[in-house]
Amino acid sequence: MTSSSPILSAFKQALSEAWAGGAGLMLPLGFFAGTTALVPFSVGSEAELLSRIGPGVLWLALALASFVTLERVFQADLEDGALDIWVQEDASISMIAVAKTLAHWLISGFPLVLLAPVFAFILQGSMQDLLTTMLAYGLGGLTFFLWGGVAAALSASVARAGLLIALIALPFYVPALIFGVQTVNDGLEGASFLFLSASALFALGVTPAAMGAALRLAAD
Amino acid sequence: MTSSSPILSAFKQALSEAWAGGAGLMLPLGFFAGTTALVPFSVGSEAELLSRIGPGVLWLALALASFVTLERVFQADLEDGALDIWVQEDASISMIAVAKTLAHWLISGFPLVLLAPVFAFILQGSMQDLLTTMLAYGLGGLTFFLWGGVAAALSASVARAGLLIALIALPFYVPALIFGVQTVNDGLEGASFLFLSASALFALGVTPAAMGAALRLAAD
Amino acid sequence: MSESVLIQGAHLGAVRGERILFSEVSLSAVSGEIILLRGKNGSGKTTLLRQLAGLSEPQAGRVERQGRHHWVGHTNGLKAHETPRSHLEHWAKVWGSNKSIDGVLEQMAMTRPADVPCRMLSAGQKRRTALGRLLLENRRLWLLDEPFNALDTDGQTLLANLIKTHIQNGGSVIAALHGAASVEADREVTL
Amino acid sequence: MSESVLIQGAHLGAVRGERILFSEVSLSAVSGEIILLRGKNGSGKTTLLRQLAGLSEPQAGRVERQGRHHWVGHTNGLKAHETPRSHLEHWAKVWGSNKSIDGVLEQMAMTRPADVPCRMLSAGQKRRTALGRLLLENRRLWLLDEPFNALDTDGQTLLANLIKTHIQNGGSVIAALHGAASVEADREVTL
Amino acid sequence: MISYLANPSRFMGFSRRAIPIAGVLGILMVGWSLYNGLLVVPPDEKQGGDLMRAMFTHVPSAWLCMGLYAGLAGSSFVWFIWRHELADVAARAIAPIGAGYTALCFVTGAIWGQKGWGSGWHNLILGDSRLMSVLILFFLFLGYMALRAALETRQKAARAAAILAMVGFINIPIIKVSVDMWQTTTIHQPSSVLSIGNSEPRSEDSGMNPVYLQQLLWGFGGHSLLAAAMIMLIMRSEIHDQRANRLLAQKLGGS
Ligand code: HEM
Ligand SMILES: Nc1ncnc2c1ncn2[C@@H]1O[C@H](COP(=O)(O)OP(=O)(O)OP(=O)(O)O)[C@@H](O)[C@H]1O
Ligand SMILES: Nc1ncnc2c1ncn2[C@@H]1O[C@H](COP(=O)(O)OP(=O)(O)OP(=O)(O)O)[C@@H](O)[C@H]1O
Ligand SMILES: [Mg+2]
Ligand SMILES: [Mg+2]
Repeated sequence: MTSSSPILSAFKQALSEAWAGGAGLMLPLGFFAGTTALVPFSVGSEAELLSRIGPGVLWLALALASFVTLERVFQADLEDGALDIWVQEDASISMIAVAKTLAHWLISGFPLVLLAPVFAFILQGSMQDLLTTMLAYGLGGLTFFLWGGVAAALSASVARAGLLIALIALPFYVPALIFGVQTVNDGLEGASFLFLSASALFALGVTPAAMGAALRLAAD
Repeated sequence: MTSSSPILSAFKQALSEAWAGGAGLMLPLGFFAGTTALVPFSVGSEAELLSRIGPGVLWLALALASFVTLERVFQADLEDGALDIWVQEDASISMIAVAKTLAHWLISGFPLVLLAPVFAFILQGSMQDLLTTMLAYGLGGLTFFLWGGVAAALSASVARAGLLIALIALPFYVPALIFGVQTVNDGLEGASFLFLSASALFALGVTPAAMGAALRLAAD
Repeated sequence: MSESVLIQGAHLGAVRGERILFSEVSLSAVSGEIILLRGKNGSGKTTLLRQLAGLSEPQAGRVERQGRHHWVGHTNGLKAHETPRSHLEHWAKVWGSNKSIDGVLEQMAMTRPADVPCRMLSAGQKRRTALGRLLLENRRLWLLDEPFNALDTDGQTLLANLIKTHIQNGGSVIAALHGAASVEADREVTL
Repeated sequence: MSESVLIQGAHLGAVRGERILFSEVSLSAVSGEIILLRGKNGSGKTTLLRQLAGLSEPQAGRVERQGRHHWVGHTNGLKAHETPRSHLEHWAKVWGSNKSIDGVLEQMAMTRPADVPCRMLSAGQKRRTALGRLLLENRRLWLLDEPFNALDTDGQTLLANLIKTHIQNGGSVIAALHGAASVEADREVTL
Repeated sequence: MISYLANPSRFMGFSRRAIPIAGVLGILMVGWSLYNGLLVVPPDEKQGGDLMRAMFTHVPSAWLCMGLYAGLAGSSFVWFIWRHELADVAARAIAPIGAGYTALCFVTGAIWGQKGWGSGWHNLILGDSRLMSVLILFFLFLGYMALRAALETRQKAARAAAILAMVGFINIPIIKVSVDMWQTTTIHQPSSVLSIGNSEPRSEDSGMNPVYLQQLLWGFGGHSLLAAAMIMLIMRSEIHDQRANRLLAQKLGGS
């Protein structure tokens, strides 16, 4: 048995799960657009202010999307017994968990990358360095979802884990957030882009083991 | 059979559910503190900027708390069969739903009222009119949770409803958000406080029927 | 509807997807009667029972009920954070019942795990807790969906006895069941 | 551990809360054997089975397994959005099996609801889908927790026959069961 | 008329003839107003020069998107109370068309406001209460469609979506009031563009050029007919899809 096929199947299953959640891509797009639209109401609509906080708001929306999406992922697996079957597979549960997390990022986090140009425009972000912005949202979102996945796995057996996941994950979001924001400002040449990539890689390296251990624990 | 006792019991049950969900009050307090702490990282830490957007950020955190908390409330009732029993009660399911929503607001939304003084200080908000601020967060949060409850009830049978709830609820959050922000600015004498109270009352009047109808539907 | 007819469903029908699950099903239960719903997996027993309970709107026909009933479905209706004791106390309060919770727990042989959170209970213990609700308040009609599931042999005898007592006291039971029944049916409805 | 011993648990023990559920339980299954776990509700059958499956770490003792096994627990492991077909296809792909999914669906008499999302299936149909996994790949050891639950009489016969065939082919089954068994046990372990 | 058409087969008969008529008439009227609006009437320098020609699409679509939401809520109400299947089919068909006109209203508004492009264009949207109301309306449509898509049992989707549409409708006055209040107290607006969009040309009595008004009305009538034709078209395909189910339901003797 090759080891890639379980992971690929897990990825596909999670993809169709995320997609089935409701209305495909319209939903995350609407979500990002909607949360962003709330901002002027809460902080006021002065152009100068909005352009200063605009990108920051998108980062918060991205963090929010990761909490909201991941809350149920592993908890549902635990409740419906799918986790039991996964845990007994030869393929490591860590890789499965990462595959699932990535699938959810692709559906719920990646759309922000696509929307970045539009939002950059509406929220007065600079239009100059779109590629940078998109890369930053991509890498940053990936990191958010990976750490969020760890938090979700850790709280899988807690009945209502929403706030808990947020609280656990927040500290781990900070580096990606800081470097992401700076990358948007400094462009690809700056050191911050390097650091952002490094923190994404680091998350990719560390989170699988953590998720796997947490899920084994949850199944026990 | 008196009609108040089922509602009271539902309230208490939901209260202990919310409390059990995670570490009691520490969790919502930590959540608000955590999300607020992310802000300087994402928009930069200039005092002047923070003081301008500070209160707005708290409003967004409140909205976020309502989504994250409510996502599972009715969905769990549906899955474990508790909803089936409630729906068959003489006491109207509407009142039960409101009682549950209020219990969750009390645990996950109300703490912001208690924290308002602290945050006002950290985020450089004005300390002058604390009572106003607290009232505004109280009434605004109540309204958020009530409309969020409608969105959660409507999507109770959707497997992973996080983003959907947020998208559905957003338009309904706008009035409370606007009046709430203005109340914090204008104080209790301004018209916005009246409007904020009115929109809370309106939500209290309209949402029960909607939640009830949505829950009956979910059980079907 | 005469005094002793507790529930009457007339010309009930259900459509799921593009399939007619059942149609023109009529049944009624008078006090003292046990009615068993029979049929293969997926034949519509649960669907019919939910229509009778008022949980699901019939696509055709109508249901009339006299008074209130108890419902124990496929799911137990337990919240993860509740204990058997707090679950029963909760519903006793909702229903304004003053039955002794300790008595009910004892009757269901649930004294030992009475204070263990439901998410940690064994499958049979969960079922027993849910069945304990039947004892909290006297209601003449019981609607039960495969109530013997997950019960051990003691539990099955216990439930069969509960049902017999209930019938003797003028109650009525409509239950979906597979296999040999531990209770004698007055009527069987096969879907 | 000799060649034909598929699983061996030695001196197993479980503690839950302040209660010793069981201790010093030893059991092993060789190919061709059916072992039934018996005991009252809450006696620890599920707990033991999960230890044998490697899902739960024993508080005492150790488990050795030879090769891989199939697991069907109290829960079915179906995702709400999956259909029986997509569920079986998914696991077939994970396990690198090339069994015909249509064949399995037919064998489990699930052809008709094969494309209905699992959350809409009846309890027995869900169970049949989960049991269908047993047919996807040949694994000699099956660990089953109350597998007959929710099945209709046809389904029970079907499963009993599956088990018999599996045993004849040199497989082994460890199952937790209540009441009269539809299969003959080589050994019973009572907790 | 409505109750006459509530019968699906009568509706099918009616719509078969009505769709081509309304469609063609609508296209002609829209075309006429566009022709006049784009090429014939003189530009109004005060309102953005030639850009103001977007008005002949913008204002009709602005009116229509609000009307369509009312229609959505109305048919949802009818379905919820009387369970006229057709009302649900209508609600379902109205939603995408309504969302489309809301989007059109935005795009044309943006074109109209292009003069301030770059420096403060976004501020037009974010700073103006009327535009914000339209934005919220768009999210209501979007939420409605997302909810319908997420619940795949048709009956369930219909009921849930109807509840949402009705509740949304009740809430609209409050949204309106709040957004208006919000705007008046927003501290400052870069005024040049907004004053045009906001105040001056708002109503006929403030002296709208009758030439414009006439084309606006042509445009509005045309777009209404066009929208009606599209809605009926979607409804027809919907009814075709559901024929199997309806036959089943009739066999059962239900509604
Ligand atoms: C995205 C941008 C815009 C949106 C969403 C929008 C929305 C609307 C709405 C909802 C109406 C109907 C209001 C009513 O009948 O009371 C309307 C009408 C109108 N809008 Fe816009 N608008 C936008 C941009 C603009 C711009 C840039 C201008 C002008 C420079 C403009 C000028 C007008 C005029 C003149 C009317 C007609 C007023 C009347 O009915 O008397 N709009 N718009
Ligand atoms: N959307 C749908 N499309 C097609 N079939 C559906 C749909 N929703 C439900 N069904 C079918 O409706 C039936 C529901 O049956 P129900 O749950 O009432 O069966 P049951 O008699 O209780 O079965 P069991 O003995 O297994 O509990 C199932 O056969 C299911 O496959
Ligand atoms: N934290 C805890 N404190 C006390 N008892 C606990 C705790 N967690 C689990 N238990 C007990 O452990 C036992 C678990 O039993 P298990 O689920 O293995 O039973 P089972 O034999 O499978 O029963 P069933 O026949 O009902 O399925 C139950 O009696 C349960 O009450
Ligand atoms: Mg059933
Ligand atoms: Mg068990």
